[in-house]
Amino acid sequence: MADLALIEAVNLALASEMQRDARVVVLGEDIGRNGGVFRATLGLLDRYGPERVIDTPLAEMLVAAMAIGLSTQGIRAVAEIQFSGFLYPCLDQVVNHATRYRNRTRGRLSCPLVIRAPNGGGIHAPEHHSESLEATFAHLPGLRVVAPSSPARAYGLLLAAIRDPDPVIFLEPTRLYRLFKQPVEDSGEALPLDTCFIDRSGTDITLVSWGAMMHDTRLAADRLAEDGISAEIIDVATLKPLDLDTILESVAKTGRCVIVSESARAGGWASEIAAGLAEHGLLSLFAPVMRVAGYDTPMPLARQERVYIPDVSRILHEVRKVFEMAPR
Amino acid sequence: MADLALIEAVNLALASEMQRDARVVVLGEDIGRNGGVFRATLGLLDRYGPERVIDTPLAEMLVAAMAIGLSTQGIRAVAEIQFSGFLYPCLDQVVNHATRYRNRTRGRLSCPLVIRAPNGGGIHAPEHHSESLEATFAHLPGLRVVAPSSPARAYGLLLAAIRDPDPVIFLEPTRLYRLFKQPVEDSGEALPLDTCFIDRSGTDITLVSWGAMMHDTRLAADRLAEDGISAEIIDVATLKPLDLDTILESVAKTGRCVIVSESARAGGWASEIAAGLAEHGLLSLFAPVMRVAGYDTPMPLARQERVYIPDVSRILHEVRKVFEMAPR
Amino acid sequence: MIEPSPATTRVAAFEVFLTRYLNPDGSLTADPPAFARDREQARAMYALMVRTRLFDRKAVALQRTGLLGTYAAVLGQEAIGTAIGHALAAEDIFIPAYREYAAQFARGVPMHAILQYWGGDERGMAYPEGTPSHHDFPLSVPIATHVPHAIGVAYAIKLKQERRVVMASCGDGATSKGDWYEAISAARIWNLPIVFLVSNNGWAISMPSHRQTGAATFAQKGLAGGLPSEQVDGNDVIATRAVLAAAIERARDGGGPSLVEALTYRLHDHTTADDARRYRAEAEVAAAWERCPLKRYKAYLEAAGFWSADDEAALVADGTAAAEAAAQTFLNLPPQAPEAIFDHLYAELPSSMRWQRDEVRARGPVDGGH
Amino acid sequence: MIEPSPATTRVAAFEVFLTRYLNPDGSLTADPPAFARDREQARAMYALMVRTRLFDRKAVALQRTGLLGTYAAVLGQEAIGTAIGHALAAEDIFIPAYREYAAQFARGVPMHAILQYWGGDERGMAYPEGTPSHHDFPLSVPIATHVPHAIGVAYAIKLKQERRVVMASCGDGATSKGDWYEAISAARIWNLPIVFLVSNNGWAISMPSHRQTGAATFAQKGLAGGLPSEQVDGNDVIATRAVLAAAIERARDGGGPSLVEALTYRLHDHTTADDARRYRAEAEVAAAWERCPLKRYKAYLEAAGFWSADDEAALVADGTAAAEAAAQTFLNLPPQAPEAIFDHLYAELPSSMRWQRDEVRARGPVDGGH
Ligand SMILES: Cc1ncc(C[n+]2csc(CCOP(=O)(O)OP(=O)(O)O)c2C)c(N)n1
Ligand SMILES: Cc1ncc(C[n+]2csc(CCOP(=O)(O)OP(=O)(O)O)c2C)c(N)n1
Ligand SMILES: [Mg+2]
Ligand SMILES: [Mg+2]
Repeated sequence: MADLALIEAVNLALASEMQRDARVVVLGEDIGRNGGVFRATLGLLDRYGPERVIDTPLAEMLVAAMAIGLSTQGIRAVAEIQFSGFLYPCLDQVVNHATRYRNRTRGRLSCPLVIRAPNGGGIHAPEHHSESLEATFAHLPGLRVVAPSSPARAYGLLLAAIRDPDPVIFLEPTRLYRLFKQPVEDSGEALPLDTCFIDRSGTDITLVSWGAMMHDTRLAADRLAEDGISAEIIDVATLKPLDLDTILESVAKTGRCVIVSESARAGGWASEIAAGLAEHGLLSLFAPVMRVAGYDTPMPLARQERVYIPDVSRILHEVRKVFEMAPR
Repeated sequence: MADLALIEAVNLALASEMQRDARVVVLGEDIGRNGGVFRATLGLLDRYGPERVIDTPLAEMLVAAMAIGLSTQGIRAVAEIQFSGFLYPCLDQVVNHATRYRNRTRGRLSCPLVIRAPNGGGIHAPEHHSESLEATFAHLPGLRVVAPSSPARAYGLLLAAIRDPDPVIFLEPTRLYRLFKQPVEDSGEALPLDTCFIDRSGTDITLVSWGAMMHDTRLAADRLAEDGISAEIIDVATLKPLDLDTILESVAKTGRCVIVSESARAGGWASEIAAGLAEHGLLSLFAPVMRVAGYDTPMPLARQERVYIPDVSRILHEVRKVFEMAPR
Repeated sequence: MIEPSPATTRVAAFEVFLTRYLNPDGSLTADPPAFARDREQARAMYALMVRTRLFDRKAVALQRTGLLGTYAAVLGQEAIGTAIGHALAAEDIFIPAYREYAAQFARGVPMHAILQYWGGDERGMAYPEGTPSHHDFPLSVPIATHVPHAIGVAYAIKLKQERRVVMASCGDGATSKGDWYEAISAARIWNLPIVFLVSNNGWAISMPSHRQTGAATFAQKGLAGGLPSEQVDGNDVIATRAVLAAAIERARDGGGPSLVEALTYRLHDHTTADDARRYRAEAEVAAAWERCPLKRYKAYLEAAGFWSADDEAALVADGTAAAEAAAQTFLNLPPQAPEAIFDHLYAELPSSMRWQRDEVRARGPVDGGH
Repeated sequence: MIEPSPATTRVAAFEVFLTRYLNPDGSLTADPPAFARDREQARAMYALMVRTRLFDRKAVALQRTGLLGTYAAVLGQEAIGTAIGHALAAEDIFIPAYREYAAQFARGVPMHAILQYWGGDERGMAYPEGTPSHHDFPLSVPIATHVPHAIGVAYAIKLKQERRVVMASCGDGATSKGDWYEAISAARIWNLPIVFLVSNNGWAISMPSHRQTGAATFAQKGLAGGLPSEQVDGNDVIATRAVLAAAIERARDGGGPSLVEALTYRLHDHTTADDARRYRAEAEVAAAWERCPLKRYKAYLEAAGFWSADDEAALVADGTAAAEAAAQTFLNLPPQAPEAIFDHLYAELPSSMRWQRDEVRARGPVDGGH
């Protein structure tokens, strides 16, 4: 069992599933000889050849449309978009076709495809390279949206995404690509696609997050533990469809909830979770549900990105507010 | 003061502002001789000529990009997209450029533009003609999103949108285009862009809605009045930036809230409002915040659209639940 | 428009050709291809055109009497769909825009399914098993967005080493969209077996095609992707079938993608929701009727001795009955259950969504469905 | 590839020309235009190329030592930006991609502003008042998305009856995107005063341009929109300026839009975040150095008696100092206040958002900014 960084786990999952299933192809810009701008597809061209490792022209709409066309023919298309900020041109194809062919043909055609993209900031990348797109996609019916927060989850969830019979948007936390390593076994075992992970058990407050922000959330929980506060952490790695039940169960136990996400606050996926709590968890709540999120500004250029991205201190700040309003 | 249908009020606002401000141009598909597929631009070509009433090629991305280009040169570009389902190709331009030029050039360039589109279903239109896009846009920083619910508000808010120095997405309720008339004066007076309207005052429950669903919400409130329940109705016509304060004040008074919207439930703008209540209104709430929304499916074809779109009975159903949980 | 000078060299040159066998009066410009001299094939093409026109008329009538939703008529463009239907092989894959009923009928889509679609019922896109249409794509409304699917479909064909061809069709207006261009631009990179068809019917709703672009032909847009690109008289079913068949067989034999612009005319309003008198002159329409594809082809058939007044009467009677029967089938179809909106959302409905289906099921039928 | 037959007529024909005045060795193919025979103009062009190269080298060095973020070098493509800078009039509007520093310098963007941009500071896009750049567009990263802005900008120019021209530039890869095509397709409808420039530098990151499309030239993509379309040797600053100037003046005089493909070569990695050795042969790069635009133009200048070794030494000294000074200015700039992220979000920050600005202000500077 090798120690892998998240990007290596992605690479392993791709290679592993291409080996196992000859129907799997990968496509995208610079994914062949170059191995992708983050090297997620490193080595795949040599192992599986240019027919299954497809360098596309520079056209994201086409990449999505091509994945759709491939997937209707029983090919398992796994597309890479270089940065999530370049996913917008794919949206029309995803919402008007990928998520609908099964429905509109009453099951005759379907689109078992995955679109992968690095998501979020924090690596001092150039303009337009650090956006967070999960809420935009998670609002779309018929889609699955996945955002892993660790190498092992990236591996298992990517396998699940590729095997899933429906379209999946797979948003990889750019900031975690090489931040830490973890033992990852090439077991070929997929993780479930519609269950939250209880990342850490606790009793006093529920911290909900996903993707790169899970890292800061874990650090914040460490700090809380030092103060004797026991935080339960929930990793909503499968954002859509949302497993609200696991979150409700946790809040039923803790009575407090802070949701941490990097995307712009207004209309972010944290709002969906908070709305679920306002509807189904109201009686369990001792305190308001706080959202720690990006501000309602574009992601600033690199020098100010840390102003925008929530960090441990902002998380702790909101947690403290919660305990002020509802002391233990 | 003429009695106008909502589409006529839109037409009046366009004509009125083109008359007043020579910088205003309209552009879009079939808006010239044809007057637009819903006739929003009827008569403008004859009055203001083909230079200011621009029939574009069939390319929505281009329409958005052209509006951006125009607006950077001091032209007030008002673009029409024929149906909101065709707004997706505009999104990349809106998020990556329209909302950012001011910010990224530190105020040197800006985009005072409006993109108008009919939004929502209920008129038995063909496939892809009945979608609800407000949440997708309202999540984007730097944008304004407006959704009028009556002829008078359409007139006043469209004037405001055109005069606003920043980009505005103006989503017109297709279903209300010709459903009822209202006296509308061509006063040239704009309505405020970041304040909710208290559509009807009440004391027992707050009903929050916008756009076409305001109509059903009003009907539901009529029915509640028959049962002696006094509903306050809030029209969130200016969805983004969101005036949460007005909603909070109302809920502080009523202690109960149901939010009604047509778009898919998960990640809809109703969720943003509910999240705001979970954070700032928790102590006022006697009962869970219920969302009445479209299901998490694509808008079905015409025969099933009424299954999807919330109606009075669904609103009343949720209101009843609220009063069961928190009786007066 | 760039003048050569001592400092310039010519690096590329292109030509665009137009093919026509039948003049508007039915006379021939050149010897017709074999299929047009084959009595049975020649008659079958005419029958499909006429049946399509009768169907079209019925559909418009249903809409006018409130029994059908908005409908996009194909009046005047029947030759193109007929040519597609006859040129494609059963195993080929058709990715149509929304007016190609003749081709769809040829490939096994029942007439009532088209009515069902425009009548607002998704089941109209579940084309029957055992027919070529079963692997075809459904009608596409968001203009041009279906065209780039051809790239993926054709790539899959190559990957599986099949001898199949993809045809992706759209209108003149559609060629302004980036989706269309991205497909055109990419197709030759992998030398994919695709025929891109542009039915230039002169209009995109109210926009005449000469205001859609600065290009003199729509065919030349294919040069942007290095595609063999040509025009055909789309109201000449012989030429259209010949040109499409050549492009299809070239693609099948590894010759790669190409583009065909078929020149035709939309004799009807854009859809039943449109009133073309607002924006175009009656005289233009009247003149276009002179170029009607049925009329000219019938003249050819009669001259060739392939067609009689009795044949015509029988075909019209039969076609009218078929359209009528389709209407009846459509009108008598039981409605879908309300909860059918969840049936094919995902392969399996996620457990977190079951309450939504249950809620719909519990409510039962809703007013305003029809 | 379509063979004429008795049933075909030719309906359109196109040619694409390439212009070159300077061979790679600096010899002339034809008499050069007047500006190249004017000592001062000829020298100014060279100076801009060299200063740009020295700036570029400095920027890469700053990045390599951790003082700058990812940077997109323009090494080898300096002639194009120089030609743009000299061909555009002050009142014209430039909508650049992200490698056109030479043109930007010519239009008044200070060198340190480019460093600021790649250094992660929005203020690097607030080009100075009183210079042509003040009304230009900033660098654009989402490929091709800026190109269709030219349609709106040029339409505004027409509306205001100004005699200005818009130049929108991008790379070869960008021409695969629908955004680019939609602009090309539309420009001639209104006969807009636009010059579309494609800097074909052989690569789009790791994709060689011949794998980007099936078209033999990028120039021919302009035929899709009916544009006069041509190639120029983009490493020949004389030819590039001549061709661009002709296109610009044609546009200014009401002659409408056109497309220029400038052939060049990216001598550097794609950006400092890229390692081109992964995907391209060193020999190809070495061969490309032989076509270096500076080398060949310097040979021309020397042959014309416009340039001496002393001139060269003075220019290099001065350019090095300028790049150094720009680096210092950049490194010494005070940071923006954290709450500056709200400063230009809207013309006025909506009241509902003030708490966000207050929160940021209250927190003060944050670790990890730099
Ligand atoms: C993306 C998109 N934009 C706008 C429309 C509305 N619309 C439907 S048909 C049409 C014109 C299409 O013209 P063309 O491609 O020439 O096809 P035709 O209808 O003439 O067959 C338009 C604008 C649409 N369906 N999709
Ligand atoms: C929409 C979009 N997709 C992908 C990228 C990542 N990317 C940056 S530059 C580039 C290649 C551009 O090639 P080209 O247009 O030829 O310009 P060059 O870099 O060669 O000057 C890519 C794919 C991007 N910036 N924007
Ligand atoms: Mg047309
Ligand atoms: Mg390039």
